[in-house]
Amino acid sequence: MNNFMKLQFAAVSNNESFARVAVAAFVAQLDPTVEELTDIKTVVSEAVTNAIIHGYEGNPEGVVTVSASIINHTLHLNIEDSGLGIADVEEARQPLYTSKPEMERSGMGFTIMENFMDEITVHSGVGLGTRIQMIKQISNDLTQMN
Amino acid sequence: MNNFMKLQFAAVSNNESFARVAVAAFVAQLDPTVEELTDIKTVVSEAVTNAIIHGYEGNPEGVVTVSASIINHTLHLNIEDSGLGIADVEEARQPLYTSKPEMERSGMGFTIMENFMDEITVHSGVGLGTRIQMIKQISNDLTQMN
Amino acid sequence: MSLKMQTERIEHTLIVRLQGELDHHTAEKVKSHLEEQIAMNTFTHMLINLNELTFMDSSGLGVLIGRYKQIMERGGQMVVSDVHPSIYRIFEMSGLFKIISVHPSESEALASLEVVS
Amino acid sequence: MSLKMQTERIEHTLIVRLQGELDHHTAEKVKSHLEEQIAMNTFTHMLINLNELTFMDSSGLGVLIGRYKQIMERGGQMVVSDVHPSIYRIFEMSGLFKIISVHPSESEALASLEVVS
Ligand SMILES: Nc1ncnc2c1ncn2[C@@H]1O[C@H](COP(=O)(O)OP(=O)(O)O)[C@@H](O)[C@H]1O
Ligand SMILES: Nc1ncnc2c1ncn2[C@@H]1O[C@H](COP(=O)(O)OP(=O)(O)O)[C@@H](O)[C@H]1O
Repeated sequence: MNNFMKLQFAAVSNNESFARVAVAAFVAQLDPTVEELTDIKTVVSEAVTNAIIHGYEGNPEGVVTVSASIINHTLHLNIEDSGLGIADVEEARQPLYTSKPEMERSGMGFTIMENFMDEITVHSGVGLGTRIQMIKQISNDLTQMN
Repeated sequence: MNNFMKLQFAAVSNNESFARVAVAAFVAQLDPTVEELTDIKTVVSEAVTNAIIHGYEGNPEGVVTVSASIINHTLHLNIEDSGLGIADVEEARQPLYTSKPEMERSGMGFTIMENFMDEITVHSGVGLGTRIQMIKQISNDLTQMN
Repeated sequence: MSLKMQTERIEHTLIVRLQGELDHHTAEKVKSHLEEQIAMNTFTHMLINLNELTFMDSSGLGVLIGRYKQIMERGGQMVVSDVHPSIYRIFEMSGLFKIISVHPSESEALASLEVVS
Repeated sequence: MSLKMQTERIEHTLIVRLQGELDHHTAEKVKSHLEEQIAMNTFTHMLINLNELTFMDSSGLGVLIGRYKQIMERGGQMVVSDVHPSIYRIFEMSGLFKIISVHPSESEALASLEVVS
């Protein structure tokens, strides 16, 4: 069972929950466990929030793109912005590192993405925007095959 | 409060419920009534199903695009495909008219869209695909303004 | 995936209880399952209980009308019960009420049929 | 929109019950509301009950840590109760357990505080 979707929306915080629900509804066709679904929603929330806060620094003109494809029982999830980009990706990925402590950011976004997904690749550069590619295998319940 | 989103996905029937949920989650920010939300879900279901069945005739390579924008308390909803198109739009919009009676289509899709939305415009032509533009005012509950 | 179906035979009637969302995707399943029942069984009437149907669009109308025709052919009647307001409006628009009678509850719908047969 | 907050004062403790989804969008509201309470009131400790919190991401961690710091500054303690498994994992990853103690229920969390003061 293969499928794909691509979602674009304005970089406003209202759309964080919208993006979570949309991705969860798309992934539902794989019959994920509740835990898998929560992991995916959390990861979407982290990356979309980062695009809004860090990528576009709150500029509502920014556009966030979330794309997802299902290949057999694997979810490929991409979340990207064409905002400011990240100068030092390795530093950014450190647990507790945040460039915006004054906004009460915890610096745990990347750590959560790494823990909840099987693979994550970060493409970013100053002025080039940021693209987060993630992969997660969804448990294959054999009784549910169709 | 203004906002927009654009959603693209493979023309497979699995995505009908996905499209409904995604649009409903986007519209939720307007605090619609349950009835308004059901109307919108139904209309999305009608137009997306038509794109899949009639526009692409079941070809899963087809791509359906759903875009929605919120301008004040008005929802602008566009659903389009680049499939076969409609030769005679006026005939297609007649209640009970269907070109696929053998598939148990009821011919009520356009009638439902017309009834559940405030305005509908159909752009279509043979070989040009189909774009349905719809508008609906969402009741403005003054106690919920933020 | 998001539609469940339960059937029960009472005297001359097959009761079909639909639960979940009835759209083009799930309509296929409902159609083939009910056609199988119609082919195999000797019941006369069909009662469709929509109490737990949370969503239905015009693809649902198509399946209902399709079954209505098959049941009519064998001289039976088709009735529907427990129609939610949102689905009621679609029934109204399509003129379905002219051919399929709607009852507030399953027991009332059943009573209407058992009087007939 | 999708987050509700209820507060209750018991002795030296402000109990905060969160309901719904705590993300960046709703965190703003929680932060400003709790900062107001901290500025106005004379309570010492804060107890956050997460029993009805259905979703939380790292923006939620940020609000909790921010309030923890303010409560520490006035010599109080912050405790949390009723943490769902999915949120528990995020707490674990961040090392939050080292600074904020977690209790299975609101009453146990409250008891732990009232012993302190
Ligand atoms: N989309 C993005 N665009 C620009 N910078 C980003 C983006 N995502 C993350 N960053 C940078 O990486 C840092 C760490 O991100 P993260 O681990 O999610 O923590 P937090 O969002 O709490 O700061 C951010 O503080 C920011 O500097
Ligand atoms: N996206 C589309 N592409 C091509 N033809 C379409 C499309 N949407 C509708 N049509 C045509 O219009 C007719 C009426 O549509 P509708 O009222 O939704 O009824 P139904 O889908 O039950 O046939 C269809 O039978 C089809 O011929």
